Amino acid sequence: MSARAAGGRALHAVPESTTDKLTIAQAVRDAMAGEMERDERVLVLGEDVGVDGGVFRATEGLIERFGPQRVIDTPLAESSIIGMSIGLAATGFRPIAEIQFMGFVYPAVNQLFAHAARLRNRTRGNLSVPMVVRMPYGGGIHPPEHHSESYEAMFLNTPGIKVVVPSNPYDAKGLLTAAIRDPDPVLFMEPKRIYRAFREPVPRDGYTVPIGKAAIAREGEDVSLIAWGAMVRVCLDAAEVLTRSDVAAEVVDLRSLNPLDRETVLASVAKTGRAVVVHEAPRTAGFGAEIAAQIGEHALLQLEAPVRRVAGFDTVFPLARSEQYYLPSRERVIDAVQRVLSY
Amino acid sequence: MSARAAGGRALHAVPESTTDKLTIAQAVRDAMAGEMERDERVLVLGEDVGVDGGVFRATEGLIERFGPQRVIDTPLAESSIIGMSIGLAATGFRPIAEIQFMGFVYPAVNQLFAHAARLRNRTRGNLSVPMVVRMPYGGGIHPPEHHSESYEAMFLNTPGIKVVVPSNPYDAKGLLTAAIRDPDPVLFMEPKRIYRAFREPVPRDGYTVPIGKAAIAREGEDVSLIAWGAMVRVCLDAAEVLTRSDVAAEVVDLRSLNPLDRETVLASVAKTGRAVVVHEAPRTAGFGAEIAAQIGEHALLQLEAPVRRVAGFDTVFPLARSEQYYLPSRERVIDAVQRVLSY
Amino acid sequence: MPRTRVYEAVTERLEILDVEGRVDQALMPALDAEALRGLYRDMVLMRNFDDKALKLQRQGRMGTWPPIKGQEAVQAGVARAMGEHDWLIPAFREHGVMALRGVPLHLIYAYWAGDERGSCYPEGVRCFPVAVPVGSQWQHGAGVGLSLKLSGEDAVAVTFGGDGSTSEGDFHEALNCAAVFGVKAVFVIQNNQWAISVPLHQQTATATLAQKAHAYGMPGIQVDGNDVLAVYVATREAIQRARRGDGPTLIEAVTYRLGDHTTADDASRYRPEGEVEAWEGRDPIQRLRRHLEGAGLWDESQEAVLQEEAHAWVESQVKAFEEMAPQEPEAIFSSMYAELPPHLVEQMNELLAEVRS
Amino acid sequence: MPRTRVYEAVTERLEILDVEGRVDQALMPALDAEALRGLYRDMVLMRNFDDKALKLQRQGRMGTWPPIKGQEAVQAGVARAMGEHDWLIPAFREHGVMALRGVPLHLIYAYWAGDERGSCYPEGVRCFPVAVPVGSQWQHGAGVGLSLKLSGEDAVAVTFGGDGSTSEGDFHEALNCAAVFGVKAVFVIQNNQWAISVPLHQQTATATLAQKAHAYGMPGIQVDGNDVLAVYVATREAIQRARRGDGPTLIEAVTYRLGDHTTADDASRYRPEGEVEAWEGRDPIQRLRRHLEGAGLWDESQEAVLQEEAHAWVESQVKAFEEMAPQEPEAIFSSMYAELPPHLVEQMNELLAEVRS
Ligand SMILES: Cc1ncc(C[n+]2csc(CCOP(=O)(O)OP(=O)(O)O)c2C)c(N)n1
Ligand SMILES: Cc1ncc(C[n+]2csc(CCOP(=O)(O)OP(=O)(O)O)c2C)c(N)n1
Ligand SMILES: [Mg+2]
Ligand SMILES: [Mg+2]
Repeated sequence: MSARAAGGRALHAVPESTTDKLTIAQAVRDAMAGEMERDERVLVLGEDVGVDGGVFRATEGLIERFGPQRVIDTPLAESSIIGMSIGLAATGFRPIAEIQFMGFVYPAVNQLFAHAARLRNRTRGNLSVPMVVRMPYGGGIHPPEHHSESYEAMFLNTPGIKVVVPSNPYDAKGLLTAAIRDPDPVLFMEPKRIYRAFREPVPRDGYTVPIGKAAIAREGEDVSLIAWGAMVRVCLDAAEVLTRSDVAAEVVDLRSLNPLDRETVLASVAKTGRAVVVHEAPRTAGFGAEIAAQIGEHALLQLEAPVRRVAGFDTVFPLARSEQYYLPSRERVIDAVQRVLSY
Repeated sequence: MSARAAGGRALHAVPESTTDKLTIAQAVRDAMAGEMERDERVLVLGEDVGVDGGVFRATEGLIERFGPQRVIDTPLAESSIIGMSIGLAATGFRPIAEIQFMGFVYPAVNQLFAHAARLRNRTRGNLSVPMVVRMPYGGGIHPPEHHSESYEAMFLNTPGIKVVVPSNPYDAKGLLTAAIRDPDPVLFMEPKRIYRAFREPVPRDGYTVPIGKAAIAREGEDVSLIAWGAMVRVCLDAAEVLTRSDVAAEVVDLRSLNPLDRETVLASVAKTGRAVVVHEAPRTAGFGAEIAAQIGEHALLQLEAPVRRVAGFDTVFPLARSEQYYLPSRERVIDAVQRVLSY
Repeated sequence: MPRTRVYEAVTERLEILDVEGRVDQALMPALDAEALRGLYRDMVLMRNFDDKALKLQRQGRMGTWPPIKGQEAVQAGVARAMGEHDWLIPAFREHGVMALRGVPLHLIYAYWAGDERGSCYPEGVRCFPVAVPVGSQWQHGAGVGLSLKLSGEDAVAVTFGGDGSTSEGDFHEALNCAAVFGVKAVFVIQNNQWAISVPLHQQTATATLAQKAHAYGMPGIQVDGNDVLAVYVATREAIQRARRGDGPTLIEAVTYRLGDHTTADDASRYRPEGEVEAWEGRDPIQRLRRHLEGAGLWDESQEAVLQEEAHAWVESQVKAFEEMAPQEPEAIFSSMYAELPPHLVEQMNELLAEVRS
Repeated sequence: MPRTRVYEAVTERLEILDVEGRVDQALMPALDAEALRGLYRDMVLMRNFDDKALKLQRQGRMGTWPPIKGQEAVQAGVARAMGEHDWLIPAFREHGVMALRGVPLHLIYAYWAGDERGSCYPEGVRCFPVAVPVGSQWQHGAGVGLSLKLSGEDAVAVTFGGDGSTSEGDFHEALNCAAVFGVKAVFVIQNNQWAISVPLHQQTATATLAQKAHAYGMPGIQVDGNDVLAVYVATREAIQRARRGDGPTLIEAVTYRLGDHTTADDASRYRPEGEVEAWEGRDPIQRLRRHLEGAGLWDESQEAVLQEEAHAWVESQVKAFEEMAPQEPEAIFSSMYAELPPHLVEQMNELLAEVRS
């Protein structure tokens, strides 16, 4: 069975003729362009998203097509980008805010957590914040300081903001489209390391990949590898290598971290009895802990071995020359699998 | 055996004559006053810490004693409070910064996480940030919005800042003294709900409770209750009630969340085979997940039942009139214990 | 041209009604007797419901309450200068202007008593909920102002904040962005001299707060905030400017918090002797009353009727507030998202099982 | 007094050396020939090491590099106005001033090549490491300035930031606090007209950045940032003021980023035609050279010697940088805390086991 056949995409199969082969970055742009076309309330704003087309070119061409009233270069102020988006969203617009790198989201967390995440609840539904916050995250591109971070855990302990992460172009377009149409704030994390790593057919028309549903990126019976974003590919690579030692690893691509598709995770673990969670963020109090805790809680008796976590170390993300020591690698995943198998 | 005899305090027993009976709030003040006396590099700064003595009176009298050069009322700017403290700490002072409520720490997280947590590592030890950040946290006092939050999880997924939480006056003074003397940034969380709930003897002289060591607040053989701050008392209460049904609960007071005293946690679970983790923050991706994950990882075969978490719900902390629905209560802890016992 | 002037900064202050009740006729707005009496009535109602809240709090029937006593002129002046469709973005000490903009008083009470439904305003009331994190609301005001500019709607966003809130980064970012985008917004600082225990001179080294507008390239003006007419005129001008598309304005209204910071505070710990008394002499309500009486527009019997009306209204609102059935426990979940995700359904059921057991 | 002025102030611009190399004698600082040649030399060295970094980057021997080409006068002028014990708090485009303040060039290269040891400066070099989160460093400058005020040390904190960084809340908070506390600090904006692709007029609606000082009650001055003498004079004055205890100053140095934002950027995508060429005509280095030549203080042969010296120095620094042994893997752990906690020991051992296997 192909690495993808069992994945979410099979559900959304479309005729070849209506697809383009796109990278993740292109699929992201395509989703925004499509939704801006479809709904004039949709706006894009952020640093360098206009004339420059974004530092990763994810908004390239949008200002030419939709004009500077809908593709807005903001001053260098993350708290304003989110704070103004709240004002826009609460009064009828559907802003897509870009934070240039997840490493620079900190100045915006007050607006995100104290307001965007709470406005619906605070007003008992009277006002809401239909907003998407896009941000490239994660390591692997050897950039300067603060450009490689993965801060999802703090969003996941802060109720009110959905969190999604695509691992491939099809999901990128479908999840982002779903996020833009969602009535609540959605954090859309973009795995910058694989922005243009590969192309896949992506339907030209708009479609959604539902938020809250994981995908089985590869089926297997021996161990469940649970990951999201760029780490899904690392797991798929590891799974491929593991076939050589006759180990059939299943790869669960969470796609949505909040809400979490616990059912799919537990079903996979029920089948394999073993789980390895893989993420880039520091290990301690990373979202891997939550996955491990939930598996322990709901599948204790099915576990043949402790859930292992392959994660970043509890250190600052290193500068470029030491990056390789930090990031979870295929080898580390394989090593963890071997440990859970030999437990 | 008394509820406290086996605790950390036994190790620090001091002659009665040199102690005062203090509340947690007083013990906090006492620690600051003692260290300011001992080391003139120690400063206090924050909103309303001077003339007003702090909104919880934790800095009361300090400005009279040490003057406005060492007890500094700042403008209303949390990012400045931390950012300036970094400048002060890196050049020879030992600032104790107060954030008025943990709910208002968000504007400061960029300075805390992007700088305070990293300066030593970034400069390979050349500069460092010997700073303490005090903040009242947690629910139970029926205040306005944003005054009840517990945001420790994001600090624990962000390496570089130690995190300690006292549950009683003795530890409050000892841990804060240790934090002030620590060469690295320490977040000192103060359980405002029990600021003045009770008094205990606290030595007049300076002493430290080591950072990174949990305490057994009560011994027991049947189940381990793992908590910190105000939840320790809830667990002690539950343990007391549980004796009526002949259940001997052990209460582990973590005291330090980073570094975590895994050894003590695992030793307790090895003894009891059952664990319940209790915290106020939302359940998903809270620090309880990390504890559960570590127990699962290191003690899987010793577990007689899944680790349960009694935590806040994944909602915004409610306003005063619904607070009781949200906060972990003695009853919820007892219920969780009964479930792990009947698993 | 070695040392040249590249910018000249001037900041003005507007006053119309003085402490004795005399007005500057040249600046006097064209308000008829009814309108003037209306402003007076607005302020009296505020004073009454604020007093009542303090009483309720002492009786344990109210949560922490931030009093507005002394700041009624700013709130009435701004509210009455606003147009029907304008948005209000308050901080947390704007009960007066909120009430005048249509937020039912019993909901204001409910909010401060700890009931989220207090922030669910009736259809058509264009008002953000209270913003407790100091300064954060400035950004929303800039965003709503941008929204109104982009949509072309004939409305303006009016945002409030305190003197203390001008020290937060959000104040700066919001005003800077508002000016860059030329949004339809007015920013009103209620400079009541204190941020809890911190006096203005420890909050900023500037002579005025209005001059901070020079950092944004927007007009800034200081008004006597205890002079309801000056507040009204300055706000009306600023709103007209924004409505015309000529961009935002910063207004500093100089006033004074006659009460404690909140019911959890004891201002006598930090205030210099005599300060409160001095400001009581500049009471915004008495000032307008003197003017009305001098002009033959007000007398004791009208006052008695008004006090009676105020009392009745406040009591009816207290009743409406106290008759609200408690929120159901599930309410803590039901507005988290448009649709409840499975884990919240599960948690809600846990809670319901517990509550019902 | 109905409509009165409550604040009046001006913002000035200082220029001394014009594009042709002529100086305003009245404002000319008392610098002897050696000092003037020194400033020229400083700038030439910067231009050389910056060029070299770009070459190394193209060859894959350097990481992302933010060039300083065009901004040499700000950096030399400020560095030479600083006293021995003054602290430097840079943003990320201050390699020039950092080098002049004693940070070895090979460490600057190492940092931008991705080696943390590049921020471990030699004993006695009073300099903060590069701050990548835009605007965050302003706060550290205020804090160091407060530290120097409290300790009574005879030193001043000089903090740098870009035009874009003035939009961040941290800029505002830091300058406001610095003024309130009267700290010993100078804040220097390198206004190079662009924040990546965002031009100044989309960053702020003000006519100048210097006028933002009016929001803080501190002096602000604009200087021609391509005029090393104006930068020097304005900085010296500001440092003296701070040293005297008279509080902080904001300096806006108007300059231009002749290169791309970084080696990861392509500025031709967003810059208007002819802009770079126009600013090349205002090159800070050529300007001082014209002056020196006109005054008979510089000639071709001196230039040749200097270029030779610059080349040799830069090459020696490249060599020192490239000869640094790679960091050990455990280095990612060893400076996290003064003492390694048990979980990091465990993780370090995991890594070492893996690396050695
Ligand atoms: C970000 C933040 N920090 C601290 C607080 C605690 N706090 C509440 S009100 C207040 C003072 C506000 O002063 P000001 O802006 O002048 O408004 P006023 O209370 O005078 O109306 C403080 C410090 C808060 N609510 N938010
Ligand atoms: C908080 C933050 N947001 C975004 C970025 C990405 N970024 C790096 S430099 C830059 C532009 C900075 O402009 P300016 O302050 O003018 O400095 P210059 O690059 O011109 O020297 C941006 C947006 C960042 N480093 N930090
Ligand atoms: Mg105030
Ligand atoms: Mg710039």
